[in-house]
Amino acid sequence: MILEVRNVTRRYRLPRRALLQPPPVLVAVENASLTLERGQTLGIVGESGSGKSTLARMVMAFEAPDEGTIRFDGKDLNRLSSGELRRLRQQFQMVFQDPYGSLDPRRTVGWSIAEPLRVLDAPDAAKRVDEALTQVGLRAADAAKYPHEFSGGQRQRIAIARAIVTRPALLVADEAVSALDVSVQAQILNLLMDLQDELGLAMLFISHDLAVVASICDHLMVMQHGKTLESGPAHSVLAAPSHAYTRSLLTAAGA
Amino acid sequence: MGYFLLRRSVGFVLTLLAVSVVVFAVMNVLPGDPALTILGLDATEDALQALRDQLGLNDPLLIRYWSWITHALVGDFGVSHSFRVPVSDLIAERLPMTISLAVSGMIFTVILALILGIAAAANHRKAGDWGVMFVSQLGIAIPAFWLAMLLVLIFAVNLRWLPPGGFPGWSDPVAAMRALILPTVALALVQSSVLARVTRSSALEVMRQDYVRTARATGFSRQRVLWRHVLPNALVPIVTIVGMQFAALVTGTIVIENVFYLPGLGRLIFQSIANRDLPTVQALVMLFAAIVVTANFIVDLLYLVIDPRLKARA
Amino acid sequence: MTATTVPKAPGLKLPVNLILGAVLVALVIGAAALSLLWTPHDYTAMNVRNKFAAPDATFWLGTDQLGRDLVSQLMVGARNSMAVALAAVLLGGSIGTALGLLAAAIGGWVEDLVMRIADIGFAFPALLFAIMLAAVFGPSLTNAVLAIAFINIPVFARVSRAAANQIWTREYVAAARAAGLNRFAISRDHILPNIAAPVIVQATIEFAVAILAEAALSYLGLGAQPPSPTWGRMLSEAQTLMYQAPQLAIYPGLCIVIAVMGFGLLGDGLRDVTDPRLVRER
Amino acid sequence: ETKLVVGLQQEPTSLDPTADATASIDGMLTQNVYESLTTVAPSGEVLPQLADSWTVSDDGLTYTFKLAQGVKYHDGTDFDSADVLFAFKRAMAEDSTNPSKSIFKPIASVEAPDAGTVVITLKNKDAFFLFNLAQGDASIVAEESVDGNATTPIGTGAFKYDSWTRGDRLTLVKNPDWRHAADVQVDKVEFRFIADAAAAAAALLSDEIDAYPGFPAPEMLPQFESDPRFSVNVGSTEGEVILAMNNSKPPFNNVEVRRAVSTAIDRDEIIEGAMYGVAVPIGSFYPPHGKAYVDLTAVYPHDAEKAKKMFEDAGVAGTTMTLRVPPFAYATRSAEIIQAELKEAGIDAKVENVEWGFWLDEVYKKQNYDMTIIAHTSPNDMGNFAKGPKYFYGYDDAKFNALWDNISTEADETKRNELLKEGQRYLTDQAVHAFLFQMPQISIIKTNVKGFWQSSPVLFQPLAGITVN
Amino acid sequence: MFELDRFSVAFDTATALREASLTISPGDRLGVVGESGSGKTMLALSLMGMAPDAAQVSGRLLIDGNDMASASESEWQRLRARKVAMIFQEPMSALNPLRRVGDTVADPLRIHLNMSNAQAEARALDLFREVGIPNPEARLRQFPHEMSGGQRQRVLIALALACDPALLIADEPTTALDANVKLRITHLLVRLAEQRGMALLFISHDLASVARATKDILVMYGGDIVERGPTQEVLKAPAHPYTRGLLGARPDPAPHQRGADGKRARLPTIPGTVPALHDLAPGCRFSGRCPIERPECATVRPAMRDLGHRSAACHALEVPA
Ligand SMILES: Nc1ncnc2c1ncn2[C@@H]1O[C@H](COP(=O)(O)OP(=O)(O)OP(=O)(O)O)[C@@H](O)[C@H]1O
Ligand SMILES: Nc1ncnc2c1ncn2[C@@H]1O[C@H](COP(=O)(O)OP(=O)(O)OP(=O)(O)O)[C@@H](O)[C@H]1O
Ligand SMILES: [Mg+2]
Ligand SMILES: [Mg+2]
Repeated sequence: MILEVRNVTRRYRLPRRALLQPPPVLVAVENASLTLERGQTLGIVGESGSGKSTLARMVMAFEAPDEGTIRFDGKDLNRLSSGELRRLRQQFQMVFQDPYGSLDPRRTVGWSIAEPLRVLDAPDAAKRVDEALTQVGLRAADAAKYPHEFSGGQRQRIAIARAIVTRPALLVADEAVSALDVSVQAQILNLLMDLQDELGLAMLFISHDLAVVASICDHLMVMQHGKTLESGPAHSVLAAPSHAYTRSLLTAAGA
Repeated sequence: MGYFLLRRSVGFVLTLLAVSVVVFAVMNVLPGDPALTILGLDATEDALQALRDQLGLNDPLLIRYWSWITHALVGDFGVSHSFRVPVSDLIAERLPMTISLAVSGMIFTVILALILGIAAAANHRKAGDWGVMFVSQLGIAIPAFWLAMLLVLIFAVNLRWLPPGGFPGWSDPVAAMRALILPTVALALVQSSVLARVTRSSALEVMRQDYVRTARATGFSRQRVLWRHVLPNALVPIVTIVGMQFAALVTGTIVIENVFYLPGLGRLIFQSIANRDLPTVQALVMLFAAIVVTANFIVDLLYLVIDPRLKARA
Repeated sequence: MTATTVPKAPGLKLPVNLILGAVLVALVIGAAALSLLWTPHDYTAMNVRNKFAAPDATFWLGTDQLGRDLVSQLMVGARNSMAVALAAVLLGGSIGTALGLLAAAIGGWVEDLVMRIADIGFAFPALLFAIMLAAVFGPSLTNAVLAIAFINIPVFARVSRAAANQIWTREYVAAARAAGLNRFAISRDHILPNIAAPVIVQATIEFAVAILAEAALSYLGLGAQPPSPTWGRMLSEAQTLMYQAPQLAIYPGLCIVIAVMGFGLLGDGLRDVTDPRLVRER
Repeated sequence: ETKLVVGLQQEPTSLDPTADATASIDGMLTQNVYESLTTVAPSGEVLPQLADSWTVSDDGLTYTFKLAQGVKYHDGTDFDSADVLFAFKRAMAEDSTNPSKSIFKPIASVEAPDAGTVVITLKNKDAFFLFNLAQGDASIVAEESVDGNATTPIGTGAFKYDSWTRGDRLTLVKNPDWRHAADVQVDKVEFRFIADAAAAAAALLSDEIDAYPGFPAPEMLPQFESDPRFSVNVGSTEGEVILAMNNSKPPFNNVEVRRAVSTAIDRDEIIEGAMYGVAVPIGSFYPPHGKAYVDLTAVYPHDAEKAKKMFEDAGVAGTTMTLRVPPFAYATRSAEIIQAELKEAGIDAKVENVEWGFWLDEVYKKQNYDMTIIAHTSPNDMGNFAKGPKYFYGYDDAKFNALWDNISTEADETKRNELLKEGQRYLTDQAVHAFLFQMPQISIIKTNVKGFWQSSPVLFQPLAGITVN
Repeated sequence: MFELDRFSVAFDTATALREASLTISPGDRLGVVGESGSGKTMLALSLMGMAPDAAQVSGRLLIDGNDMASASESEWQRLRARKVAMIFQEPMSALNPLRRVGDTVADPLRIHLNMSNAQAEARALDLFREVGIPNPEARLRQFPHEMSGGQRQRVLIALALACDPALLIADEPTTALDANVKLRITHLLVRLAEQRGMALLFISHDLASVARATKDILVMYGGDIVERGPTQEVLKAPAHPYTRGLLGARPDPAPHQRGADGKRARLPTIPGTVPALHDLAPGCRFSGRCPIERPECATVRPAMRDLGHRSAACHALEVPA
């Protein structure tokens, strides 16, 4: 088991309405649990604001849960020292939603991809960058170019190359294909599947598009308003949804 | 919001406290004897000694600081060493001048900058834009005192439209406003140039936003889109700079008040530093610090007014 | 298959402001550098009886109030003023920017603390600080530079913090965190390059302020010490000669305008060519 | 109503001349708001003021003053000998902060036999006693009002204090109850404080002010001379501008070095460059307009080669000396020229322009300097050289101290003048300092304003005699 | 009523729309699909007279018979909102964050229709009801950040409908929304268009939404219109190889199981990427990626070929059965 999220809750304190009232609290994620095995993909679907990204941020240890634990490869992420955490980070990487915003516009693509390697002081960094670029279907020569010289689909490939360059065990993809059009989206999804087969990646795949999730996930988790509505093997959730919201999503996506 | 206010108030007090410690320390490591400055080169040693006693300069530093700060807490800033009147009176006398100047400078800065900045943005990459960029660059480069001299030469000495300096007070509002025109321009042109550039770039940024396109698609005229949709959204960075500029305008009065012989705080602090008038310098620097902090605070509050989204983040 | 959507390279069409700015800056720096090796006359050589001389073959721009060659004074002044302004802005700018980056990187009470310190810096009259430095170390150009650098610190701290806070919300910063970079590395590798534009613009503004601040300090005997001229000092000394010899104020004034505009235009131009967003737009 | 607007460079911080040395207090208030027992004419002659007349005992030690009758303070209280007694006691007291306490040093006792008479007895003869009594430091203030004088001055003079907007202006109005009120033409006098020379010029040129005595920028005179609206007066002041040397420290404890400095400097060039020709050179420490003046400017004629040789002989050639200069235009400008002149004579002078507080502390109080430039504005101040080694000159010369003793106790004017001449010659011979020039009193006055003094032996300027057309 | 005739939009570095010809009549519901960068938005903006300043426009654009291709900004201002209105892709950023949504909707009513404040507000309320914003009275006074994405999108629709336009352009109105909301918005647009007899130009790369929303479809690739026809027919039996590729790439929501080797089936894709628009190859833009490419494809631009009530531009066109 590569990832284990247990009873995680995350609250945000909202601004006080009045001076003497206690500040209202928004529960962004409530009592969420999930597990993920190597080489498997877990899809998380849910409407906007349902807490998908918050959960992803906690899995990435960008923020800590208020309650519950997140274990990566058996280690509690929030008990690690910052140095240990940094070293462990190469093991879990993330691909973001926005193919434009997730690459530093002032850095060459090669530089950005090599970034996680520099932290490791990897001696064969250049070679691994070339390799990663080839794996995502770009050319080694593209390393010298800047992000604005690429199309949206290509940038998403670059972001994926950066995420896999450390050969992580887990990839978190937060709406990684939502901004892409159908044919590019299909290419990227195929790429992710290729990588999974090749590297034995586990994936946490966040989307609000059921059709996309259906084509790539082994397990599925449906969220609404921070709560987990249902979860289970993808085919059973999709074939026999137990919750009305899931059903409505399915009807909307199908037809 | 309440937490925010509380945090800011604590910050405010701590800032002033730190300022007071620093000023006190600085003024005391400075060479220069207030008594000697007051009594001059021919003073005898016992006269100097007597004056030092009178001014309390012979007490140990900590005692002086303690006595000063405890009095300051109840609003008593002591008696000016050189003017021999309560510092608060001195400040009260001169504050209207400096506030008038700084406020009129601010108004001038903001109005001119918004007009020029928005005009430049509206004519992005056209002659108007280049013109504003060039003029504002020039405005930044022209030394304030040099501009002041030029203005006086033209408008006071040659054309005689406006007085060359001095401030008659607000009892005669027309005269007061006339007296403020030249100093205001000299003081604020630089700030205005800076702000015009900020306005332009921030307006350009906003003009790239989707909602500006929506507004245009709704069939509104360019002017309407600019003033209704672009400007309000461009205000956040503008207001940030304006807050800093208000502080700059207040401190900028030191030079301008000299050139236009205006009875304001700028000249007072200049004199007081030269005279080693600790109570006055101390109170004035605290006042400046209070103005700076308050200006920043007001800016933060303004954000909330300008941008309803930020209310959620305060 | 790597048909990227690189727009056709827009040729070597550099923006006008960059070219003009570079020319003006080169002019000023050139004059300053040249003055180290050569000036038309010894800039200290005075001849009081030949004061306010009109320009001629020997004195290209005439002489000043002590009969010194104006061209030589301006050249040496370029050197001194540039040194003051560049040193003060670089020093104050780097400390201030570092503080701003730190505030944005750590946030919380550290950010509050840094900003309150910046407030103190804002409120503290530079004059007082300059006098203090002069008192402790003696008056000199170096101390003027330090004092001016000091007033620059809070300015840059504010500007860079505001800009840095924005960049911290970008996804590529999150990506860098995911890559295992710590805050300082992120600040260095991502935040700093991406806040360069506002910081450079501020630097060009502060550059002008520094030249003039030196003049104000010189006026009190806290700046450059005679016989070294600075443009600011020349300008303030020419104040009372406005009616008799306006050229003495016009030339240094013009030099200041040229230098400041040069750096300003250069800064604008640099931003235009380095900001990929603006490049894309073009 | 006749109104006179006078520009002043310096704004005082207090309005009490008996507690603060600022010259502008005297310029505005002494002999206008406040009066003293005596006053002084432009020629330096001592005239009666609150004392109608006086007699001096034969031994020169006892002065009996008959006071003017019916005089009232501006607050309505009466003036009589008790006020004189009070004023002197206050100035002479142990804890007195009078800036010119030395004026009162010779006094043994002050008595008031009756309301109209005051008798002052001296310990030793003082040639300047009556002259000194005219100074603002010896103003006769009343016990009832003295505490408020710093802000609301109460005196007996021709003008009453009206208002003071700090940083801007001070207004006096005519005192209709003054003894000679009929002779006063001006109803209101407004002093405007304009420190910046360029601003002052602009104010004059745009008719904002009528007169600016003590105009600080000689370089601007051509502008006013060519303008028919103004008359420009260049008079003298009591201010000797000197290049002071620290006599207590090498190399200036060596008279030859000091002489070399005097030889190295070119007064004409300094006056031309720093004062635009508007100043009279001095060769010693005495004003050229004084009765006892001797012209010693030719004693050390400017000769760079000779000076160089003198420096070489003294073994200081090629050394660096600091010249710490206070922030006054006359000083900083002179410094630049002197620096160049010393360079010609082989001396590297490092000019340090310092701030005034710094100068007072480091140079004046701590004697931490090699050379400096300063104007001594007090009248009859040759006694500075007898102030001993602690004074910032660092000069201590038994011969001169004895000479000054004689001068200050010699009541006979002719003899005293002879002694003063001897003093001048001695100081020049010793080249204690390099004596540069007498500070000019430049006044720019509208042609329709008459009665301003051309030169001034004192710091005050009576306004009673001024007329405005 | 709207007619484009050999209309092109070109930049220094790219041709975003190449000689497009097209008519839109009242009651039409026309979908536009195509890959990112194929010129869909440029087509929409052209109909609004809002092509970027940097663009060079050629050809004719007739609105009610007037050629607007070179019309001035103020002439366009008169047409916008009343003749043609547009809702933009990104509901999160298309609303002025500093204006209450009620004011945003009331603005055009006051400006263009000279309504009083009260009238405008009443009308805005009606519009809010019409587009199905719950609790509309309270919503009028909210700021955009206080609303959900779907609600914001409805506000934008209300804004576009305010002045009763003859043509409503919706540029990817549902991309950012989740499936439920997407569906509801699509139905809303169709209903409104039908009720008002308004023409609808519906741009999307989501084929399912287009299928629901439109009667006819326009397929774009690389600045060219490559195929058009009745939506159902085109989707069922695409004529152009690109259209076929596009349809094939769409994932379907049925669960995909892993194969026997533990691997899952790949989605069909179109190989290669969209060509850069400055590679002004004279021929078919799709050449190089096309599975049925012929030698002439790279050099000769295929003309639109009429296939009864549909048409497509391809040299290798197989007339559909
Ligand atoms: N830093 C924060 N402070 C306060 N509230 C927050 C913060 N971050 C997220 N939230 C709130 O938490 C909830 C969940 O947000 P999250 O970003 O996880 O949603 P999501 O499911 O990713 O939505 P989307 O599909 O729009 O990306 C939202 O209501 C959001 O407003
Ligand atoms: N200002 C501009 N300067 C140069 N080229 C531009 C400009 N605006 C758009 N383009 C180009 O025009 C082409 C068409 O763009 P358009 O926005 O119409 O595409 P689209 O089909 O709407 O794509 P998407 O699905 O991503 O919204 C693109 O290749 C784009 O790069
Ligand atoms: Mg999210
Ligand atoms: Mg588009």
